[in-house]
Amino acid sequence: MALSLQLRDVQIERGGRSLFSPITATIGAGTLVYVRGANGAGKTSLLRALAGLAASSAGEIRWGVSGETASASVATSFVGHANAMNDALTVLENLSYAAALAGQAYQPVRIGHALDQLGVFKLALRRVGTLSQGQRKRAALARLLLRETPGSRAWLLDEPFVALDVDTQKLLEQLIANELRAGAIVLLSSHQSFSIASPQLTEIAL
Amino acid sequence: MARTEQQSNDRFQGRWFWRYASPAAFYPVAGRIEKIGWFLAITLAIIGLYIGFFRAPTDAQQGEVYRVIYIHVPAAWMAMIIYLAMAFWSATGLVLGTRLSFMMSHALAPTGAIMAVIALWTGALWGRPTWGTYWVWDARLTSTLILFFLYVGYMALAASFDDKKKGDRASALIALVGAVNVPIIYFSVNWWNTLHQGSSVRPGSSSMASIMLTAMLIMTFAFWAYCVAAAMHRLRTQIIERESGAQWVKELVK
Amino acid sequence: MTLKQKRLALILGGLILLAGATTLVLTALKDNLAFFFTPSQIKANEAPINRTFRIGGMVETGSVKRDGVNVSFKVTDTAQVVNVTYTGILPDLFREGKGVVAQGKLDTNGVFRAKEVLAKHDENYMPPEAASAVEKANKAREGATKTLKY
Amino acid sequence: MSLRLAASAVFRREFQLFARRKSDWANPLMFFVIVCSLFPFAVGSETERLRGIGVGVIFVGALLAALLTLPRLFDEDARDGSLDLLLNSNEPLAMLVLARVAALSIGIGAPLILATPLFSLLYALPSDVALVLALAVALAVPTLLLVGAIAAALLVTARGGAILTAVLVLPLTIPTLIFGAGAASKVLYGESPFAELSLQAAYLLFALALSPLAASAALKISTD
Amino acid sequence: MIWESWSAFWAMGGRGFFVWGSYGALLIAILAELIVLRGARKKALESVDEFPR
Repeated sequence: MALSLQLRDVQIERGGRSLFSPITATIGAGTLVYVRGANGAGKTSLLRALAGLAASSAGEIRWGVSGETASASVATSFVGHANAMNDALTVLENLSYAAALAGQAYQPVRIGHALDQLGVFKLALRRVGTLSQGQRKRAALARLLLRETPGSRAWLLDEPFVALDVDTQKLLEQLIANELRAGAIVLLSSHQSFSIASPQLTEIAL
Repeated sequence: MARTEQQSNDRFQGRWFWRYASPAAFYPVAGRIEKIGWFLAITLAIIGLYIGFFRAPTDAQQGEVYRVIYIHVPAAWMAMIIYLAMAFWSATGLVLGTRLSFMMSHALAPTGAIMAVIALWTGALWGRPTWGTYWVWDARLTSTLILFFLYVGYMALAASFDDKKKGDRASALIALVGAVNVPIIYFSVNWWNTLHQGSSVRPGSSSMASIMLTAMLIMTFAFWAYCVAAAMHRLRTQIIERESGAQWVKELVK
Repeated sequence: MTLKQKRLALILGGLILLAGATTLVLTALKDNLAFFFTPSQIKANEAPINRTFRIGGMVETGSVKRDGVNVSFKVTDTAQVVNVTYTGILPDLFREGKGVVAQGKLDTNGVFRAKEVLAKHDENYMPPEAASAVEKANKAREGATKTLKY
Repeated sequence: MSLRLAASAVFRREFQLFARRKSDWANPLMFFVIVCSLFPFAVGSETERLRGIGVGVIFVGALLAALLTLPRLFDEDARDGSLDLLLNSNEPLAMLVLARVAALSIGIGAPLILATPLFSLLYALPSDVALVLALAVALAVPTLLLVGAIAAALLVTARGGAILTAVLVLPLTIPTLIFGAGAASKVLYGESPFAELSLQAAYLLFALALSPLAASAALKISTD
Repeated sequence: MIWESWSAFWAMGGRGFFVWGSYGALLIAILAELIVLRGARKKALESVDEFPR
């Protein structure tokens, strides 16, 4: 289940002009990629394009799973600024919806375990509308841990440390490190400083 | 997902038509077409109106009021044809990803809407003396009205996006949805109310006096030429707007 | 199922839906298509009493009587005749011997009280619907064995 | 089968939301009730006049009520980010959109359909008309929502969404309006509504075949 | 010439209002479109000027 990512002359346009000069990169399993850039440099756009949520204006993005080309929807999990959770539903309902769309049958145990790892197991049956920003973020991050086996999906994290307290940031750094060790690719953008132990480290500067 | 222009460009490399699919290359061509269009529109309109008003006799049924036909029917035809052309360029744009196709579609819409308005207005003024009412909810008037709504929707949608590219593709999609629905709407409105005169012009057997028909066909070509010219003018304006950063546009302004 | 099979299934499903739609349209078209009643139908008591509907046919020659704004005339499909009364200004194309469509109600005496009179003209100087009504009435007179269904 | 899994999850989620937020289906119903109650004040309460306008008023009222719910399809999801989950699913987006529209049709449509016979009585329409009118509304609401899904998907991120949605959608619902109201009127005048109803059903099938595809393409355009 | 006089031409057999109302509306619509077209072109060219050369 080795993940790989190839970028060839990837460009993204917004409002008729290119956001950054073409990116070419080959990223292998177990790599942490730090997407760096000023405000408006196109970090979010790039991550969304990598997640298959937007089209690149030129070039090619190719995800590989075990050497074969795979669609972004199979190869990645994306957590952006928004939490992708409906306020009226409970954390458990939101997460099982996400899991079902990702092609997994209802597995409350796995969801419970994911929530437990982020320390929000007790919130499973609370409605998202009643949670604090930090709790929501943690619950949203639990979506990353719903993958089939550790390391089977690339994580695309847009500003994951926003709204997290110091302890939770440490926890997330630990989770990312574990995932990388299991063979995942993690791409993240952040304005906060962080420290993640990683076998390989690359930077994409926009 | 629509292909980007560059990708399609690779695919069509070397084909002659591709050269003109770029706005910069088409700009001078559009200018030439526009000039021919204005010339034809004015010439044909003069000839058509001369025949229509000074050569064609009074209609036995309707008296002089029938002379509205020389603008009413061409306007109604153009309103429909322009919508089809719009849908065609929209589809081309979505499939090939060419910017010019979307611009063509945008350039056509306002003229098409104006044609629909003219058809409705002249239809109302014609209807009062002949049918006894300005407006009847009959099949053709109603479907022209709906066609006008479709134009309005298209233009409103195109205008509501700040991102031009997004607006292009969104409005192209709605133009296609509209084009698919137009026959159905037409059929349903027909079903609902069939009270209108049968079409007087049919290929092969026409029941109109040939001189009236001649005048009307000449006027139709005049309208056609006018619409092409107006659309080309608008297209050129759009090219200038959208390519205002490009060097060749700057040189054009100098 | 692979992606390709899924896509194929989707297209197939769409085509089945479209085929269903076509079938429904065709069955609907076989159903009653009459947009107005002909004098023959009215005489055969097929038209409702005291309800707005349309009557179509030809204005019988010599039947138009004017009394100020009140007009009465007869509408015929050559087989049967219905008396029509109307108050108001008639349109230009209203002529004796020409096609007409009137909207209104039938009173208990069998007189059609028109609220609206619409003249029609086309290449045949008769609305196609009225023309076909005339034609049907002619056929009905010719062959009594033929049963006609509107 | 993972398509069934995903589609049923989308479907179930809509009903979870309907259960949590009653206003989602109660507000359109209230709108419908109030619109239908207003007309007699405007045109007078003679039985014959009410009967004349009843079918049209009820039908248009139901369509407008359904139209009001269109922003619910994608707007909230786009704000809170759950739309990304839908877009990022490996299953065909058209089918997921269809599942969502189906759930909305049932959740919004059922109350409207149930209220229709009631209002038919208030407008002095006979019971057979009431029944056919309810059937026509049942065919029209899903059609409007299917066509509307395209506009709603296009306008997820655009300015002035709600009004523009109406401008785009209403002309396209004219066929179902004509046939649906026509069917009820036919029954009122003692004729068979079969032709009109089958044409209405045909338009629904047509929309069912094409609009999920168009709506999913629209979603991809507007969220790109 | 089928018209007896210019006044007969303008009267259009008593239907002058409808005929000339139609043609007048067409003329106004076309003039309005042309004015808008010219205005849009002028604005587009001016906006190009604003870009630094």
